[in-house]
Amino acid sequence: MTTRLVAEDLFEGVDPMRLVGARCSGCHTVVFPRQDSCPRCADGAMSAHVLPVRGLVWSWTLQAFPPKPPYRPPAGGFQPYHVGYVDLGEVLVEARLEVPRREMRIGLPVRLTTMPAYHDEDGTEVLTFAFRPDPSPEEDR
Amino acid sequence: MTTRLVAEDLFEGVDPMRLVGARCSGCHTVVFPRQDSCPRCADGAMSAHVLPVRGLVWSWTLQAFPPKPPYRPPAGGFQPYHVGYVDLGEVLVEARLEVPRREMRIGLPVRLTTMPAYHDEDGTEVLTFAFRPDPSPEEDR
Amino acid sequence: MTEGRPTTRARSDEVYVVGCGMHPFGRDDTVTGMAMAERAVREALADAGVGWEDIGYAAGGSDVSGKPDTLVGRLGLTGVPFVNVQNGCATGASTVLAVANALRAGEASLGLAVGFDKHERGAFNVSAARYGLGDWYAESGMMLTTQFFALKTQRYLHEHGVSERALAMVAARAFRNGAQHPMAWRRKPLTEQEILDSPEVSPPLTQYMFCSPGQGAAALVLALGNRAFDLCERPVRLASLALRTRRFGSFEVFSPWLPPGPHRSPSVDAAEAVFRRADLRPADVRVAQLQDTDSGSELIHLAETGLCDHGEQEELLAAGDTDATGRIPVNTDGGCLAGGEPVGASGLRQFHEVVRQLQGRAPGAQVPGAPRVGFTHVYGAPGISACAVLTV
Amino acid sequence: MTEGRPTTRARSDEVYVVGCGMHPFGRDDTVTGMAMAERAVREALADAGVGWEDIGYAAGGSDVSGKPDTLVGRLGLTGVPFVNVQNGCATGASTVLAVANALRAGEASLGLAVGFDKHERGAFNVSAARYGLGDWYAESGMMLTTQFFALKTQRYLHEHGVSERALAMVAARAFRNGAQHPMAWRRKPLTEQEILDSPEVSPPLTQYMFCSPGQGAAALVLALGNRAFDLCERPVRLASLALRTRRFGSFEVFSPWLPPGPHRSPSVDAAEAVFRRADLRPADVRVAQLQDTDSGSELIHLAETGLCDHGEQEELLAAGDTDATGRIPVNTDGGCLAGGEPVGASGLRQFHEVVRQLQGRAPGAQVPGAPRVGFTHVYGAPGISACAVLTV
Ligand SMILES: [Zn+2]
Ligand SMILES: [Zn+2]
Repeated sequence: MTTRLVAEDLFEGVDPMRLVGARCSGCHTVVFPRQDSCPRCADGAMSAHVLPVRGLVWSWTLQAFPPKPPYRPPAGGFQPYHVGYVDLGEVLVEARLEVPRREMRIGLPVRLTTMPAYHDEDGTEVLTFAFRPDPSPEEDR
Repeated sequence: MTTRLVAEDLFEGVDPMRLVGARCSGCHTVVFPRQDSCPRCADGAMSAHVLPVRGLVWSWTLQAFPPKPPYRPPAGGFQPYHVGYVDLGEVLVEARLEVPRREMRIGLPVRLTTMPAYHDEDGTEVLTFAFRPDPSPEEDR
Repeated sequence: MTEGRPTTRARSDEVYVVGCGMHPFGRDDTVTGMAMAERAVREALADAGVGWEDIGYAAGGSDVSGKPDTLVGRLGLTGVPFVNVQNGCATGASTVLAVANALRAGEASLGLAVGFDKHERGAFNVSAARYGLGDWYAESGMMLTTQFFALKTQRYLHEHGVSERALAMVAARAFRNGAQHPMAWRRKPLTEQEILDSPEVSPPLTQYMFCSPGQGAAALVLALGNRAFDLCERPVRLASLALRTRRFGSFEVFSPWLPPGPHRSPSVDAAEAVFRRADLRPADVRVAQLQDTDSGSELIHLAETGLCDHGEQEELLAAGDTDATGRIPVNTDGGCLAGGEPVGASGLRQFHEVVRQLQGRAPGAQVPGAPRVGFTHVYGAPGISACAVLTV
Repeated sequence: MTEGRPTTRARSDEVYVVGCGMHPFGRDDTVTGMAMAERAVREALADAGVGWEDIGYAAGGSDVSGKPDTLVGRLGLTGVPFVNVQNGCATGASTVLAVANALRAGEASLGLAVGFDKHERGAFNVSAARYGLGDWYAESGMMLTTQFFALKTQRYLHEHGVSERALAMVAARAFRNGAQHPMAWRRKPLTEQEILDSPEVSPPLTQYMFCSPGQGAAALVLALGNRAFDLCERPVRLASLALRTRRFGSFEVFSPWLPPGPHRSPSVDAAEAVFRRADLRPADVRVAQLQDTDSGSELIHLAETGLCDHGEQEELLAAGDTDATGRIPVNTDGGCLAGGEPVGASGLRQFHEVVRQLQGRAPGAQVPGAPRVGFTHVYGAPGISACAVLTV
C-alpha cells in the first residue's frame, strides 16, 4: 500500500518525522504551518523551523458527530476522535490526539506520531500528524 | 410526449396562452412575472393582469455562445438564439425571439408564442414563452 | 491606531435609535430571507413613524440569503445609497456602524440598518481556502467551529476553576428567557440536568449548550441629533460602538497554531473602547447582550467585556444575577441559544432587545427599574468583536 | 431621501487620498487574491509613508477571493476595525465611502480602503434566486450580463443615432491606453476594424468590445484634514463621493420586464449628486474613469454622467477628445477593457489612476497640462452607481 502525507509542507524528515513551522528572526514568533510573513511584527524574516516532538495537552475535546465535507472520513468510516492543542513551549499546535478518553487531561505529556486520516480514490493511505501519550516524558527534553 | 410550462405562474389559459403579470391599483404599473408588492409605490395592491399578446421589438440581441448552467440547452444541443424586449405598451417584456436575423429590427411587430426550452430528465418537454413575427400586426390591436 | 477617548459630542452629532423591527427567529420554510428582511424593515419604519422614502442612507448584511441592496426592489426604488457589509457574526454591528458614520459624516439625517439570514440545518459549511488555510486542515477534521468553542471553553474552565454546571446554568437561563419571548425560536425551559444530560457534542459542551443556525431578520432606524427627538418619544442614544479585529495572540477559530498565552480577545479591546468612549463603566450596565453561540462563549464573554471578573461567573449565575430580575441581566431574549443564529440578523437582534428594554417595552421579560444603560457584544470569525453602549 | 447640497467643509473635515497602491491586473496563476491585496496595501502604505499600525479604520471588498478582514493576518494584528463591504461593481467605491465616513465621523484620522478579486475564466456565474428571480429565467437562457449590455447598447444606438463604429473606437482607445500602462492586462493596440471583425458575442457587441473577468488589487490610504498635508506633498481631495441605487424605471441587468421609458439610470443620480456637492460641473473634469464593462456601457456612461450630450459620443471619439491628450480624457489606463474586471478591485483601480494623474505621476499615459479635477464612475448590478469627484 502506498502512503502519502496529508500535506508535504507540514513535515520534515521521515524517521523520525518532525513538524516544521517557521520562526521570525525579528520577534522569534513560531508559527505552524510555515508562512512567509510574520503575524506579529513587520520586521522579521521567516525561516523554516522544526518543532519539538514532545509537549503537553493544553486543551482537548472530542469530535462526536461526523463533520460535513470537506472532511474526509477514514476507510472504516467516521469514528469519534479527539482534537486539541499541544503546548510545545514556543508554540501551541492544534492536532488530532490519539489519547484514550480515560487518560485525557490538560497537562498530559504527549509526543508526535502519525495516523491514517483517509484514503485517496486510488487507495493511497493519507497520513496526518497527531499526538499520543508519551511513555517517557522526561527523556530528551 | 408530455409537456410542461417552464413556470406555471407566468401563464394563463391554454389556447390561446397568455402571459400574466400583475398590475398596481395605485400607480397602474404593470410588472412581469407577478409579484406581491408594487415596485413603484407603497400604496397600491397588486392583482393578476393578463398581458397583450402583440407588441413591437424594443431591443434585441443574439446569444452567440452557450451559456453556463443553470442554463439548460434544448434536446439537440445549444444553437445561437435571439433574445430581446418586446414593447407591449404597458410593459416591456424580456423574451426569446423566434425571429430570423434578416428580419430582426427594432420596431418589428411580433406576437406571443411558445417554444421548447429544454427537456426534463424524464423526457418531458419544457415550454417557454417567446415572440415571433406577427403576420397580421393590425388585426385585433 | 487611534484609540477611543471619551467622546463629548453636541446633541446634534449624536446618533439615536428611533425605531426597530424584527421578524421572529426560528425556522419557517414558507418565508425567504428577503421577505423576513422586508418585514423587519417595514416594522422598524412604522415604529419610527417614517416612510422608506425618508431614509437617506442604508446598510444591510446577510451571510447567505441574498444581496441586501436588492431589498430596494421590495421597499421602493428611492435611489437611496445602500451599502452591503459582511463581517460574520459582527455583521449587524457593521451595519449600525456604517449608518452611524454616514449620519455623522453628513450623508443623511435618517438611516436604516438591516440584517437577515436563513441558514440550512446543521453546522455552517466552511472553506479552508477562504480562511487562507490548506485543504488538509478541513480534510483531517479540525475545521469545525464547535471544536473551537469546546477547546476554548475546556481551557477556560481549567484556568479559572469554573465547573461544567456553570455551562448548564447559562443555557437554562437562556431557555427560561426564550420561553417568555414571542420572537425566540426555542421556547421550552430546560433544567440544568436536562442540559447536562443532552448528547455530548464536543466536551465540555453538550447539544443544548450550542445554538443552531436558524433564520430571522432585524432592522433599526437611526436618526441624527434633534431629528431623533422629533420622531421618537424615547430615542435610545448610541453612546458608543466599536468594532475591533484581533491582536496578536488572540485565540480564534480555525487556528492551526497559537502562540503561548496570554491570549487576549478582540472582545476585550472592543469592550474597553466602548466604555471609555461612553465614559461609563461595565458596572453601570443594567441590560446586556453577549454573544452566546454556546454556553462557554457567554461565560467567557461575561468576563472579557468586564461585566464580571474571570472565575466569578459561576457565583453570579447561581445567585441569579444575570436573570432579567438580577443585578446585570444578560440575554433577556434568550440570546443565540434560544433564538438561533442567523448570522446577518443576530447582531441587530441584540440591538432590538436592548433598545426595547431601555424603552420599557421589552417583548419578553422586561428588566424592572427602568434600566438606563445597555450593552451589546458580538464576537466571531476571523477574530472580530463589536460592542456598543446604548443609553436613555 | 436627503439630497446632496454643495458641501462647504472646513479643511479639517476634508478627506484626502495620501497614498495608493496596485497589484497589476490580468491573470497570473501563481498569486492569490489575498497576496495581491497585501501587495497593493503595502504599496499604498509605503506611498503614504505610514505603517499598517497607523491605520485607524479599514474597509475592504472582494466578490469571490476571500474575506478582506482576514488580511490582518498578513498585514499585522493591530486590532484595527476592518469592515467588509460588497456592492458588486461599486464595491471599491463602497470601501472608500465607508472609510471616508468613518474619518469624518471621528473614528480615526487615517484609513485604508482595499479591493481585490481573482475570477475564474469566462463569464460570471449567476444564481437566479440570489437576484430574487425564478429558476426559469436562467434556465431558459436570459440571465446573462452580456445580453443585458448588448440589449441596452442596441437600443441606445438606435435611439441616439450612434453607429457601431463608435463602439469600436471606444475599445481601440482603451487598448491604446492599456498598451502604455504597466499594470494593464491587455497591452496590444487593436484597430477599429480588428475590433469590429472579432467574433460576435451579442450584437452589436463583439468579443473585443467586452472586458473579461480577471484579477487584481488596489488600495488607497485616506487621511483627514491637516494630517493629509503632514503626510503627503500632493494630497488629492475627495471632493465628493455618492453611491446611488436605482430608481423606478431604470434599465438594469436581469430584468424580466421594464416599464415603458424613459429609463433613468442611477449613474445619472450619482453623477448629479457628486457634481452638486463638489460645486463643479462635468465640463470641469480633465480626467475621467467610466465603467466600461463593454464599449456600449462606456458610451452610454459618457452621456449619463454629463460629460457629453446623448448622441454626441461618436463625434467626441472621432475627434480624439477622450484620448489622454484630448479635452476630456477617459480611462487613461485602459479601463476594464484593457485591465479586465476583478470586481472588488476595479473601482479602486479607477481611484488609483485618477489620483496618480492628478498628482502628475500617471503610470501610463499622463494627461498633459496638470489636470486639477478628476472623476470616477462605476455602475453595476443590481442597479447601483457610485461617482466621485477628486481635486488637487
Ligand atoms: Zn516577527
Ligand atoms: Zn404602484
